Amino acid sequence: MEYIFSLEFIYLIASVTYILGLKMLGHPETARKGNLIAAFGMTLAIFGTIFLYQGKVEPLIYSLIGAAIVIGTIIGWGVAKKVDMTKMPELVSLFNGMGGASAAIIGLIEFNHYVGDQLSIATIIAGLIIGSISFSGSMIALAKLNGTLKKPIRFPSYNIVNNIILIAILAFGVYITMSGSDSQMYLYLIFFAALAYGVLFVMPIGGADMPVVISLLNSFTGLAAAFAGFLYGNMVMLTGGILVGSAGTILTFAMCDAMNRPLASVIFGAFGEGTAGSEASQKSPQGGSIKKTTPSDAAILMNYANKVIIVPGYGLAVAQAQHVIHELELLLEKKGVEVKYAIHPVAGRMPGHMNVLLAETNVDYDKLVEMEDINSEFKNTDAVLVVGANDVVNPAAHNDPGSPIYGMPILDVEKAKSIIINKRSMNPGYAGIENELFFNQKTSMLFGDAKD
Amino acid sequence: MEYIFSLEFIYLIASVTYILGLKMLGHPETARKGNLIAAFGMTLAIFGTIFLYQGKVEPLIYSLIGAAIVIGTIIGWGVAKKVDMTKMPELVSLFNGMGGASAAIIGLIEFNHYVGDQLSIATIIAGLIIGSISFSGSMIALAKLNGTLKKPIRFPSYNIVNNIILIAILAFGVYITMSGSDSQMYLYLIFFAALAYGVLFVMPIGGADMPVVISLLNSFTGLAAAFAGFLYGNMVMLTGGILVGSAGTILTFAMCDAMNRPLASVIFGAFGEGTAGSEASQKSPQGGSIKKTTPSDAAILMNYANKVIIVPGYGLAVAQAQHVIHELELLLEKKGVEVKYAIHPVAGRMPGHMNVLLAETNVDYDKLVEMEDINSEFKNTDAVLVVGANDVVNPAAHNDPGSPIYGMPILDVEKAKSIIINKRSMNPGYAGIENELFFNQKTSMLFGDAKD
Amino acid sequence: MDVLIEFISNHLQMIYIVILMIFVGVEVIGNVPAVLHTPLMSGANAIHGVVIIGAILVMLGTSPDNILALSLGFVAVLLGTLNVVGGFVVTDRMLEMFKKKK
Amino acid sequence: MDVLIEFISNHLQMIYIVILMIFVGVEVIGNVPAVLHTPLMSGANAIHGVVIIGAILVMLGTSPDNILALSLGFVAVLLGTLNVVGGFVVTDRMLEMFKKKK
Amino acid sequence: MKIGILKEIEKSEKRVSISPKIAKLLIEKGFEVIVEEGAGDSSKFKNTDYEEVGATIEKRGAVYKDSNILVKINPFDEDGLKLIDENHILICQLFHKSHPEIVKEIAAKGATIFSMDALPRISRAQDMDVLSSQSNLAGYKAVIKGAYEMTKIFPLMMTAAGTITPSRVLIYGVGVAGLQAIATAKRLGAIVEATDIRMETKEQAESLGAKFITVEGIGEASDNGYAKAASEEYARKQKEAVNNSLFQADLVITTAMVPGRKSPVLITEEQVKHMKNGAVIIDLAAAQGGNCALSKMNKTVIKNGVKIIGTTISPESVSTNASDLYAKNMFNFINYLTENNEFKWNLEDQITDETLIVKDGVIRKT
Amino acid sequence: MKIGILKEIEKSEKRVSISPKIAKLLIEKGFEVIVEEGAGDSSKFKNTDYEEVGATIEKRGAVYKDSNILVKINPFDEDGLKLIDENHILICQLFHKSHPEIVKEIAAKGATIFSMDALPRISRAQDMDVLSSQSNLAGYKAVIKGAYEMTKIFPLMMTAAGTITPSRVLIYGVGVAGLQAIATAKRLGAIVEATDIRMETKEQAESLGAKFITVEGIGEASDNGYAKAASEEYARKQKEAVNNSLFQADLVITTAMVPGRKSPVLITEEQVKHMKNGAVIIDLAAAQGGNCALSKMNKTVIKNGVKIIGTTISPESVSTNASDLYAKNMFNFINYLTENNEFKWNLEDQITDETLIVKDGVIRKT
Ligand SMILES: NC(=O)c1ccc[n+]([C@@H]2O[C@H](COP(=O)([O-])OP(=O)(O)OC[C@H]3O[C@@H](n4cnc5c(N)ncnc54)[C@H](OP(=O)(O)O)[C@@H]3O)[C@@H](O)[C@H]2O)c1
Ligand SMILES: NC(=O)c1ccc[n+]([C@@H]2O[C@H](COP(=O)([O-])OP(=O)(O)OC[C@H]3O[C@@H](n4cnc5c(N)ncnc54)[C@H](OP(=O)(O)O)[C@@H]3O)[C@@H](O)[C@H]2O)c1
Ligand SMILES: NC(=O)c1ccc[n+]([C@@H]2O[C@H](COP(=O)([O-])OP(=O)(O)OC[C@H]3O[C@@H](n4cnc5c(N)ncnc54)[C@H](O)[C@@H]3O)[C@@H](O)[C@H]2O)c1
Ligand SMILES: NC(=O)c1ccc[n+]([C@@H]2O[C@H](COP(=O)([O-])OP(=O)(O)OC[C@H]3O[C@@H](n4cnc5c(N)ncnc54)[C@H](O)[C@@H]3O)[C@@H](O)[C@H]2O)c1
Repeated sequence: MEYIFSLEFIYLIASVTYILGLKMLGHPETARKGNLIAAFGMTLAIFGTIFLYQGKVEPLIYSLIGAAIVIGTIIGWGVAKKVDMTKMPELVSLFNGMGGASAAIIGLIEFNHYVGDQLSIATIIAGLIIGSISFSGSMIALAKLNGTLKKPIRFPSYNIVNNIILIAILAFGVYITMSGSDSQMYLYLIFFAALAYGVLFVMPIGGADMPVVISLLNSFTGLAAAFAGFLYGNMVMLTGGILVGSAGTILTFAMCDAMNRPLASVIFGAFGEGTAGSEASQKSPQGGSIKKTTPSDAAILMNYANKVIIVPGYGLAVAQAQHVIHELELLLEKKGVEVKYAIHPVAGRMPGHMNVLLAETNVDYDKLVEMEDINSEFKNTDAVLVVGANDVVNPAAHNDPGSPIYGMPILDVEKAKSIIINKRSMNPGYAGIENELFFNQKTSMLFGDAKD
Repeated sequence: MEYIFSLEFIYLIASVTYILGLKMLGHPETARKGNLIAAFGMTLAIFGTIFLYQGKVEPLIYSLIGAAIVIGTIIGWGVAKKVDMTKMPELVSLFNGMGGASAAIIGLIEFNHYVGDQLSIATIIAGLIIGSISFSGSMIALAKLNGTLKKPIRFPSYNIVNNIILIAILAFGVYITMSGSDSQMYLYLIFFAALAYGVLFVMPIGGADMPVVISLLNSFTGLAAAFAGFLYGNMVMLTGGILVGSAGTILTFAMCDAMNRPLASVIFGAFGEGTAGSEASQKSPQGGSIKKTTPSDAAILMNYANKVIIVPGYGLAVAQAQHVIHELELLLEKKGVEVKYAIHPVAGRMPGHMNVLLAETNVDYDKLVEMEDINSEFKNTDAVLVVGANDVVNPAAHNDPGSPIYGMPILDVEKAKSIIINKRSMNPGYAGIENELFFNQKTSMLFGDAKD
Repeated sequence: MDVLIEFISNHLQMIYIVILMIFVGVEVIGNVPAVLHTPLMSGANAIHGVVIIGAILVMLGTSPDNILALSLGFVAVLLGTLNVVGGFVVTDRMLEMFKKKK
Repeated sequence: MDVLIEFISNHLQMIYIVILMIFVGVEVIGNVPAVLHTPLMSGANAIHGVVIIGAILVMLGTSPDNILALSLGFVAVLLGTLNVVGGFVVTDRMLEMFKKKK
Repeated sequence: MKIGILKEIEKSEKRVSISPKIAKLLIEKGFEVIVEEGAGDSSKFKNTDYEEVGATIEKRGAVYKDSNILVKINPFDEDGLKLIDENHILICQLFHKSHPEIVKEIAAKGATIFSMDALPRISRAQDMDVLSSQSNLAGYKAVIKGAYEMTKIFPLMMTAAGTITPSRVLIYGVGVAGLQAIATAKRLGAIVEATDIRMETKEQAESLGAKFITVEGIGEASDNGYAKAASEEYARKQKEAVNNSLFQADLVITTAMVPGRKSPVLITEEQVKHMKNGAVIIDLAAAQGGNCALSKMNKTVIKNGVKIIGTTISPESVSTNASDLYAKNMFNFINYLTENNEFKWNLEDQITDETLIVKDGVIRKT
Repeated sequence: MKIGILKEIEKSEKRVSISPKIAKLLIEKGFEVIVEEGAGDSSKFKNTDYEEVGATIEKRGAVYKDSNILVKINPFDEDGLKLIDENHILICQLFHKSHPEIVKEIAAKGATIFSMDALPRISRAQDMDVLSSQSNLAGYKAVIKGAYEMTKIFPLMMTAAGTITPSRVLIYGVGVAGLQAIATAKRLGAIVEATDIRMETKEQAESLGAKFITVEGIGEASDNGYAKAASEEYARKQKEAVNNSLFQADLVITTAMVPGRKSPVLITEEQVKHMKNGAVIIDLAAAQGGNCALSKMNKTVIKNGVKIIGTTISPESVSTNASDLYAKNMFNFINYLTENNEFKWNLEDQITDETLIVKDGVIRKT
């Protein structure tokens, strides 16, 4: 009696830590702590389960479990620590797959224990299917991310085929449940079918869209876990699973409109590779493709930079965004960011155009730096914000003897760690979110190198 | 069987509507719809309970219930519709009391049905106590709001006494539960004790703080409802109650720091009447007392205004807030608000001081209106924002022959529907929330008439 | 102690629900602009009118000859209704100020 | 149909929990800045590693002679651990970029 | 009553005391307005403009003869004084402290005179305050004049042909004129510094974006807005504090005045020696002796590369606006003193009392 | 090689082609610099300033004799031409299209000359573009001059003495000069309107806060930044479109030029008649005949109350900055043409080709 209660109690705590953890993950300041909290809860739950298990257990089994956990920990930890930043998304995808697999396996094992009990069987099957899909899907995603799989394979009426398969699987699942059959064969059949579907599902999607896919699969795995939880009437699994399921879904959508494309077009690969938006905090340059980003995003990027250089151009004048930029500057400085303006001698349409603009907002004269002096600074600059400038940061002046501006000295923004280019503003004055309001106004940005 | 399920199902829906409703209430745009949704859910739950009740019921009872509901509806609706805006808080307080009472009564009735079952008794007693407190408390609050009860009664070591009583009540409650006694006497004793406590609890608190108190009692009632729900294992009551309980508590704190004072100081009346902050959207002028308000608040107020006049003064120059104000102006106009600047001839420290400032931000010249022309416009202006101006809006120039500025023409801002005065800014640049960021920077406002 | 333990393990799910509900409550309020405080309070106030259901249940449960219970119940239902109806209507009126301009 | 009805009324509280959990999930994500998407995803990913508990339960449940189940279970636990540990560690690393500057 | 508007005779003076716009207002209030021929010419008001609003144009003598109230900007001159008599009420900037002889003359004639410059600096008098309205414009024009005379431009410009560093402007005396000068120079993109004896002006200067040079040990109180004379010791400290900026300055504008006194010398010849070649000094206090030792009224002195231009706080060159404002002040003033076109002679009233220098031949203020 | 810096002899000219700062750079690059006595005086550069950086001061004759490269701003004059010979490489703004006779003379002498004004308007040439650098300053000064001459102030002012309405400024020709004029007038708080024949200037003008007056049916293409001559019909349309603004304007600045042509007449005497009494016109195109029919170079014409001031695009009065920029342009130019102090004579290069008017007595451009 005693320990049950305490186990349940531990689960309770665990579930709460998940919620808190996830919540805190939503805010830059608390994100890290949030992660730890959730991790703590998890550990608690795991050990609780092992040591407060009622009923006799062979030491062998204990040792097995122990072994599995130890090995898993070592590998997981090691990999996670070693792999370098740009590979992060691959990892996430990998681990997600593991989770899915684990869920699927549970299904495989438990199946024949519950034959007859429709409800449980249904649960098991569901968990199995989803788990498998998310497993195989993640693996493909992984392959695509690290480039093993390059071009999206897609043949006519691909989607139709896919959907048919999916329906088949589901139908089959229902059949198994209803029939109450105990055939292992069926079980493995559906298992493999699900795996196959996972592959087919991800195959046609462009590499740039993978993050979205992963996030989607992620919430799948969540569901799988929830089903397992339901099976055992195990609260922590249930809650945890559902939580990830719902949060994951929302997240998926959030990601989609961060790269403003509808989920559908992602899944059914409506866009081709080229223009495919790519997920924000992923720095690895996508060959030639353009990264869109959101204001709040760019904002955070700048908030956490140590040094930001603003490159104003004619567009700033056209948009009359000088005040806005100035406020942004003040904001960043409050946050302890060093801000400078790089003034190109011919930025704008008349000599000293930028000076006139910025003087209007009382930008401190010392912050305006001439091209010669600032060019050396770019390399130790975290973020460059190019606002409505173009020629003056156009590398063509260096590289392309053909170009009309060839030979014109330019600002070497490429040297900076990251670059944000702000082009033609939508309707300025439109109120955005959070402290990025004004910044946001004129901002629909292109991530990557200057060029339009 | 059938109908149970459907009743449960109805409850489920109801609970969801409450959550949604409350959520939507949190956003100006959706607030109204949210309210309706919740109301709908409530209706559903009520009729569900009546018509899907299993087991035989005398028509008499049905008719009684019907009668009660009809009467209640008529009265409630009528009162709510008739009473004028400024009396709203009173009403809320009243209705809250009703809820509390209802909860208490349930307790009174059910008591002897459950004698012996400790858990239920405990629940009943708890519900009874809380319900009663929130009932009597609300009544006092009501009396204080409509001024029947003027000055806060407070005698030495009042709080100590209060707390002692509270503890006594609780102890007694525990005793009843444990003893398993069925004495009606005890029951009523504790009932009245609770009532008394409610009175004592609210008595010493300043009228200006009532809204906070009501919000607190409100969450109490929520709890009471939850207990009742627990008693009947009735989900909708449980969820609804808890929801209100938690939401109400948060709200209470929110209110407290909207008038930036700690809850404690409100309850233990640390402040006297005079300086007592008063709740935001309540317009009735508190004799001589000052209303603080928050940026987001003022923002909304202006967003929903049709016409806003900005009165700049020397403080604007000192704070160099002209850009900020200009952005605010643009923002409001995007929202379809008509914005004008009222320029007093001697605002600032030199002739044309304000013109210099505002020209710097390219404020449209047509928006700058001279005193003579604008004074007539104030009366049909929804909100006036006075930024760092003082003398030029100081009625003393009209009323007080003693004052040095007597005889100087001023801007008659008093005529406007609501006035926001912005005085000395804290550290500009600190990032606030939502689209009020910049506005917020320089804003800690005093609500009410100009004077410092 | 055992009582408590027993209680908890018996009503485990209830407890989950309560806790989650609290979360939801907190989350939902998040940071509301102060102008909305009163309407919100009043809305919540209306919601806790659910007690009326309790009151109704009581009446439905009581035998028609138990006058005291009946009359008390009657009052309870009446008050509850007041709370609910009044609450919602008042809230609605407060919110009129937020009607969007064309 | 009845099955469904029965199911619902039997697991009523579970259903509440599920629904509430969904709410919480949605609320909690609210509007997160895009930079946090990846860490968040990865965090969530780690959390759904709870399946490991299922895996553990399986193993605890199986008799030591059921080799297949055991080995499968073993793998399951292993993978689960990977998911959990790896997930949290990766997330943490991602979040290093958010270390506040002095 | 008949109001006579006289033409200013000083050659540098381009203003007129009443503009057509205001003449109209006066006529609407029931006054008759008589304008001396060509009074408005140099303010770009044609005689016809006056006639259009219902005023009559007369020769000078006639104006004196026919009107009860005579309005002017500058003190009355010899020939003018000859023509006045005990029925005349005169209104102008008399600076009676500096012109006792004129006061005597007027008294001798038994006439009455209000002096606008004697107006108390109180809030309700602001709309009659000619000093404010005029020195405000003077501040603006001083900067324009400076920019015109300089061989450099004000703003910072980073161009393909190199960077032009912004000009440095230094302003002595942050009164109305000083503040407007700061604002204008700032608008044109200069780096502006300012100093004043009255500490309260620090915040004011900064509110317009100027750097204020604080003279440590600064402690001269101000009485009702005006500065007291500065102590020896303060003057010394001030020079030390300012020199650094002075020697870098491209344009210096001095507005430091102490009413009814010779204005303080803030820039010595010695200091000028150390100033930049090509620098310009605009001395608005020249009329009262000047803030720069070298400045001569209405003259441009060039001393080792530094141009020193002596002028006054009265913005003669922006005559159109200046006249408008002065006229408005006059209108408000007359309005305030009269009730349906008759003077109230309410001597208890501070404004009446302080501005009324001579009443019916009796000298009230010296 | 020896670079000789000549003093400009035109009386109104206050600039010098090389400032001490640049002289220093040239010397560092290994050139010898010889400066004519007093060349820098009116730009506020003393002879000693040049000597300090290592240049030598010489009498005019000596400068001609000793140096291989002769640098000037304005075209060479008679006496100057006498002193040159086939070894001389001359650099100045020759405006060869307008001065064929000078070109012939130089050719006759067998000398070589680069003309700065012939520089192609391409991005990489911007740092040698004297037209841009100079007309930019001219635009600024034109506004200052205008403000100085006007009897009104620029900004809107709401004061106790009534409201001063902002001045209205109208700008013809939104080139470099025009844009800078817009910027400056705007800074001072005026209401600015502008018009130009090249449509692309609309956005540019608006980006500086001016209202652009579009001449409907406007369609004159521009070739490489310069405007083509306008058609009769355009001229008519333009007047209609602009008149309304013109007759309200307090200050008009015209910068409309078509290279190598008489500049278009944009304001007729008839139009001037309808302008405000007291309005001011600054005609920067006066040198090429002027955009206003009445304007005379270096003269101020007053026609029924309107002041018409004829001047040029060369900002002589802000000589210090102007010289600095011109000098920087020269430096970049010489730098570009030479390799370790020897000319490359790379005639394929567009810049060399277009600026090299006469080479060793051979006339390459007319
Ligand atoms: N300084 C001088 O004296 C002078 C004189 C004449 C010519 N130029 C030439 O002008 C150029 C100056 O280079 P630059 O980089 O400053 O300007 P730019 O090369 O002309 O680029 C301006 C960019 O701003 C963007 N933009 C326009 N309106 C915008 C708005 N409202 N919001 C956001 N972006 C906007 C445009 O892209 P979208 O349309 O996609 O937004 C455009 O690409 C140089 O080529 C220089 O040679 C200079
Ligand atoms: N226009 C002229 O020519 C002229 C010349 C001389 C004198 N005056 C006089 O100046 C006065 C002008 O009236 P006014 O209302 O414009 O100014 P004011 O009466 O001096 O009031 C300015 C207000 O701004 C507030 N303030 C100061 N710094 C601030 C900041 N950083 N942020 C926010 N608020 C700030 C101050 O209150 P806190 O300190 O509490 O913030 C102060 O009450 C009149 O009395 C006029 O007679 C005018
Ligand atoms: N409140 C009102 O009604 C009202 C109306 C108009 C003016 N005023 C105030 O009166 C004040 C004086 O106005 P003003 O422009 O006529 O002053 P002013 O013309 O008499 O003097 C100009 C400035 O010179 C300064 N000064 C004098 N001696 C100095 C010295 N030795 N060194 C440095 N500075 C010195 C004075 O402090 C003053 O600021 C201003 O601050 C103005 O705001 C108030
Ligand atoms: N990209 C470069 O490298 C570069 C460098 C310098 C200048 N530019 C451009 O070259 C252009 C011309 O420069 P500029 O100032 O020397 O021009 P300009 O001095 O030759 O002419 C001044 C202006 O007058 C206008 N104009 C001519 N005839 C007119 C008429 N009939 N009516 C109205 N307006 C008329 C022209 O369009 C021009 O804008 C400018 O736009 C400038 O930005 C480009």
